Amino acid sequence: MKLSREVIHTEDKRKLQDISGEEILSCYQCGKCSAGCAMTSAMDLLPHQVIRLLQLGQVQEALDSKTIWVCASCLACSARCPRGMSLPNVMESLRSTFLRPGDRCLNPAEIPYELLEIVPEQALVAAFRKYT
Amino acid sequence: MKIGVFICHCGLNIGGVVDIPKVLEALSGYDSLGHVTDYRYMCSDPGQQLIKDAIRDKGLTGVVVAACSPAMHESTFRRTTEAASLNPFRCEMANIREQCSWPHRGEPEKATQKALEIIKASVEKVRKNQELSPLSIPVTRQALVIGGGIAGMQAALDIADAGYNVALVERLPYIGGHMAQLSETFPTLDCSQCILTPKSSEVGSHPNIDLFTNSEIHAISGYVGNFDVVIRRKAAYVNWDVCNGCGLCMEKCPVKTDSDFELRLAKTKAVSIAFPQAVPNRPVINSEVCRHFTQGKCGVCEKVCPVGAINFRQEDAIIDRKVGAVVVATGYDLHPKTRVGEYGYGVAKDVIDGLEFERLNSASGPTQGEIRRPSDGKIPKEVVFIQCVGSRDQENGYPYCSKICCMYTAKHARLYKHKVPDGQPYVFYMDIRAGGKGYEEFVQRATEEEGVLYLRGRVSRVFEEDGKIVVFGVDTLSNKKVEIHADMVVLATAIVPAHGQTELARLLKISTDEWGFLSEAHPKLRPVESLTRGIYIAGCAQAPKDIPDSVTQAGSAAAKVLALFSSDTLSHTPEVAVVDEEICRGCGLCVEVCAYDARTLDMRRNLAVVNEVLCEGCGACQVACPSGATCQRNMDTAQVMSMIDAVI
Amino acid sequence: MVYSYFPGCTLRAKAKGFESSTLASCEVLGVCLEELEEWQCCGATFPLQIDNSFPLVSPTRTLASAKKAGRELVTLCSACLNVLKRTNHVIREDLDKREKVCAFIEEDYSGEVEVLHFLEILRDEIGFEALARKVVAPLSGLPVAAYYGCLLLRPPEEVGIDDPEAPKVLEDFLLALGCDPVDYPYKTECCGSYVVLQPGEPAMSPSRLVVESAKSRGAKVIVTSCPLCQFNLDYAQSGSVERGENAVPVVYFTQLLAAALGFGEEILQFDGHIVPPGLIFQSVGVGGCGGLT
Amino acid sequence: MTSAMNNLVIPVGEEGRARALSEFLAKLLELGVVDAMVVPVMPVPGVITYLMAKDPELIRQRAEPFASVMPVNGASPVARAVSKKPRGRIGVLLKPCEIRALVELVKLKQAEADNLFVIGIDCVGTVDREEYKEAYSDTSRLQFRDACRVCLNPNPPDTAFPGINIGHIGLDDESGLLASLSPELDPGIAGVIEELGFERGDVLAGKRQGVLATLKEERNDAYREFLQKAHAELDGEGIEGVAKLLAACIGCRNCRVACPVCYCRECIFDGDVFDYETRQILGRAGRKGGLKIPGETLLYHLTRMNHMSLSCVACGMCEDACPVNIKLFQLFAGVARRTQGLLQYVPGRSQEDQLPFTTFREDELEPR
Repeated sequence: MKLSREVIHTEDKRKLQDISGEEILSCYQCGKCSAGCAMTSAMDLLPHQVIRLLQLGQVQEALDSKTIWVCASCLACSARCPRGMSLPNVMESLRSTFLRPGDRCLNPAEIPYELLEIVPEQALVAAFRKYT
Repeated sequence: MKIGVFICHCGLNIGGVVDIPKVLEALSGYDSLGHVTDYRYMCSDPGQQLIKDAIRDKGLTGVVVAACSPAMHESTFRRTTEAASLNPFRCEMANIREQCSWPHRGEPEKATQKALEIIKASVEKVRKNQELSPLSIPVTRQALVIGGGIAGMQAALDIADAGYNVALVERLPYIGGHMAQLSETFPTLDCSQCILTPKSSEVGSHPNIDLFTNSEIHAISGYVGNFDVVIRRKAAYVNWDVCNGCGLCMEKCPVKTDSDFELRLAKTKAVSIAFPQAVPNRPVINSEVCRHFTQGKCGVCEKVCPVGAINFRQEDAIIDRKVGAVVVATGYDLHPKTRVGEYGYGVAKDVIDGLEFERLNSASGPTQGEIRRPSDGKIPKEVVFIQCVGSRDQENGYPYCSKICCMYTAKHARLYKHKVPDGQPYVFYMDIRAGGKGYEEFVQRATEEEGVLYLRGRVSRVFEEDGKIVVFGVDTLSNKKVEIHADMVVLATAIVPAHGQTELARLLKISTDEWGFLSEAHPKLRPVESLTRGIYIAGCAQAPKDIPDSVTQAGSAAAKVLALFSSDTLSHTPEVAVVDEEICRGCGLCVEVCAYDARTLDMRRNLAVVNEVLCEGCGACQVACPSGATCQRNMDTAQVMSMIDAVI
Repeated sequence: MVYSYFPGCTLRAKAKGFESSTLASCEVLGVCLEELEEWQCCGATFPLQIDNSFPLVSPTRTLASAKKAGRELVTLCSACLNVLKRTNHVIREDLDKREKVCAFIEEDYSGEVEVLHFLEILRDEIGFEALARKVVAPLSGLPVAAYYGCLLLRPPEEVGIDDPEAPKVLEDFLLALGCDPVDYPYKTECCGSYVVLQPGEPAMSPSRLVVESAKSRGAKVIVTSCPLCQFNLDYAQSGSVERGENAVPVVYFTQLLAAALGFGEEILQFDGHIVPPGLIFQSVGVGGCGGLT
Repeated sequence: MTSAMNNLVIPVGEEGRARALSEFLAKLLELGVVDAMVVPVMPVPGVITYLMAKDPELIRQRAEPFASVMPVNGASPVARAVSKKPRGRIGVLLKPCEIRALVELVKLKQAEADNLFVIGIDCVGTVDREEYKEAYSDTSRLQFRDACRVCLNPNPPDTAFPGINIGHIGLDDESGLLASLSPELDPGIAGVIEELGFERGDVLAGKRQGVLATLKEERNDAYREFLQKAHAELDGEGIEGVAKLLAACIGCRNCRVACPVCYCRECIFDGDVFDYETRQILGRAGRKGGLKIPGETLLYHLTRMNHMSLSCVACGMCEDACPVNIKLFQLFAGVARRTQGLLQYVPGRSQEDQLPFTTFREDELEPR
């Protein structure tokens, strides 16, 4: 990885900070977020690793990660973050970066019918908010 | 002899391991014990009262306190004993904590047996203890401070302000040390010069401070309260008493040479004042480059000097002083970067060290404070800072942390960002150690607000290519190898003791650690004292430290000096070596082994003699003496044999 | 005690028992929940992008409608509470957003309404001691694990109805009903939430951890106040039920409340539950359990 | 080394080598090279003692420079005689082990070397005093003492003192005696001696090298064999072995008196350090079941070993002095060889070598 001003400070990264309202560099990589995350078993990158990639300007790599879709926005990380950073905001911003051009992550047609039958409405509303 | 034994539980420290009731029982039948008891905290007031009462009520003539190390509480319990009108040297400690309960935590039965033996041995010692009284030594109430950096200046000022004369000896022609070279200081970013120069001039004009710059310690002898110092003032070839510091000589001198003060970033003249605010503001001729000395011609300075101060025939002056205390504050140097060849220092011009970066930053420096790289004067847009160069590197440098680099690197990166807002600073670090007041916040501002990119990992290689400095590093947080094509690289090189410190320490007969830093008497409880009484240490001479810590330690050293000066005489422990003149054969083995120079041979009488003030009571001479002519007071061979006898 | 009441989407569909048990209990407790005349879905999640105010529109409408009713607004569902409270917070703190949203919905609202969770009514208005006195069929000795999840507690400064790391409102509530609250470390861990809809069911792993933790501490029932939590914890055990293994029913806290106040299954409405709660009530032999027996 | 020496030949006439050397020594006195001369003499048939002579005739007639007996290690009386710097220069004729002991005493400041003029002489070995007394006239019947049989230093060290070494090993009367003048010898004295007109002896010096080397090799083998035997007797038993060896000790302390490097004015064992109170002795006897009386003999020998083994020159006088025939030489030789080897110290080699333990090197006990 070659680092330079151009690599670190990209338009994508700037947008990301605008959407999330978070200063990516304020993270000092203590890892408390990852330590307390309930969803890490389904993640390919740990939450703090996503932030680290963003610090280094590697936005695309973060976007390619499963992690941002597995985050359940439970706020366990941000409630405990010593730097007051809201990782869920950053995750949501990454999702938005993907979704806003019109892409979607969840296709309603692909949800199994049996699940659709029993899942509470709240889950459907929330999921479509997050994934489409 | 009626001896009392007082066993301390030290909470659970001893009581939790040693079966104290069992020890008490075992001691009950022991020969001539007048009193045996225990208490949870013997060092507490009620504990001490217990001892006092027992001495009075039972008429004890000896006391054994079985507790912690004598280093911890011997003086406490001896005071207690004295308060009960028993000679304090009739009180001994049996160390059943550090030497028993702590190391034998897992084996209480053995610990109990050992505690009993240690106590019995101490009882045997006390049985033969003499009543002693402290020795008295006169004190010369003048101080010597070696080193005119911030620590030395502070110590000198504190002592001088208290009304005592101080000789401040500085090797360089000016005072201020490395701090004079700094631009701004962390964590407040106030200008180094602004806080230093008022102090320097105060030192320069203080009625109680005799300033010897351009001088070195030539010799020193004596002991606490009575040191004889020989100072060698090197020839400046300028009569400073006459010179008015006008600078004309410097202006007219035709010889240019590298400026030591500006490191390798600027030139100066063969006759020069290091920097405009230098104290004293007097020039020195560098005889190694001056044309008068090298070629026997020129002499322009002599001709232009309006007051006739140039004196090519000046010689080193030898000055004798008698002082009662010494503060050593000889400061630091940077680790020779040639030993970190992979970082390209000395090969690539734009690889510089932290002090050089300070000069680049300094408003009075070679670039008037603009950050311009040395090779072509361009403003660097990407700057890589590398920490731990030589520090925390057991194999290629030093195992210790140089302590200030994390902070000054954060400062450098921030100052750079202030001056080059569109530039990108990178910092390669291993951990960030920011343990001072306001330090962590300072570093966090660097990362969060100034956009300094911290990369956790050590740089492996630095080389020059196409006008760029290529840096191979790693970011262990993202597990990615990192390559940066930078414009400039700044190395945070390890701090090492100032050159010549080891030799000076030898002269002063104080010890150094394996890296040459001066050793303190106790790392926690006596951090500013050397093991030689009357010699104190301050600043980076002891270990890497920053300005606040140096100033704190200097003040503390000064306080120790003032405490020493608070009386005309000092008392010295009488537990020192004595020689039995009837037995001594004058073989001199004791003289050879004495680490404190406390032993000499009286050639006329063919006897070894003890200088009781210098003697630290270490016992080396007693071990070396084959005939037993030498012994420690209250630790003679017969006592030792009785103690052994009690154990085996 | 009259409050405005916001049911939200799920209580009218998949979580009917949550509402019916609550409303029945309220009558006994003398609480009147007056449903808002106009309400919309809260959106189920609070928007985390700061550049997009649109998701705030719907909850703000609900809040504005409550302002007109002039009472404190009570919710049952943790998600509704979370979204409404956070929206209220934004409207109070962020003038720009307030202006923007209010202009869009053509209402004048600046955060006047207090949003409360029904648990807060029980704790702060009625009081658990008073509640205990109303209990007619105490669930004596029933070991119950309280599951808070995330939405009731986080973010603490905007939502939290209790200490975010050591909440006890549900435990105190359970004590009032005569239950034995089971303490277990996973009570505030995330259940996986909406991730349940992701293919591969990645949310089931955290849910199972919660259930296993509660079970290992001896819980026979888990209570929650969030329909999604109820579903995830319940759904995570569907395999166990099929295999006939020991499973823990997951119920709404109001279902236990109604049972303790003497209501029967027609009020509790366990229809949609995967792990059938009635059997457990029988098996632990809770005496005088009203309609549960 | 030898090549740097100034080698001269002392011719041996019909009266034999003893008289030839005596003549040379008497000359040194006459010429004022020394003001007095210490030599071995035989006051009574079969008995050798040291005599300090100012009259050269006494030396000519009575000196016994080749007597193969050592009643006392000469370093002891010499050191005592010159413990203060004498007014005149005193010549002493000493065997190699005596010279080496004297070097140790100088280092320990027990002898003043400045006005000493040391004349070393080769020694192939000495015999027991009693044996000598009976059979001194027929030396071929005599058996060397243990210490001498394994002595590795039959010729005096070159570097010890700026004096003269007399060599006779490997030389017969026909070739004469070899006088090697130390390169550091005062040039004035060297000049006086050279004026005696002796021939150059470099060839002689070369000639005897081979003989010396062979002798040392033999001695080395004997030494190794001796140590092996000693080890076989002692080793594996640790301190118990030593205790057994010393069991017969009656605490007379004669070994200490005979030892040339045991120099204390008052030995620590003569002080009150080991004067135990009866209470203590009884206490200890109670704890251990019993105590050896006289006590402290083991501690005494160990202490002496601790004090002296580094300076031990292996002269064997301790063993000679022992009334109960304890094999002290065997013990000391084995221990000293190890301690001296460990600290790379050769006692008596040179005044320049520093005594171990007056110096300290961090690595001195590291395995090499």
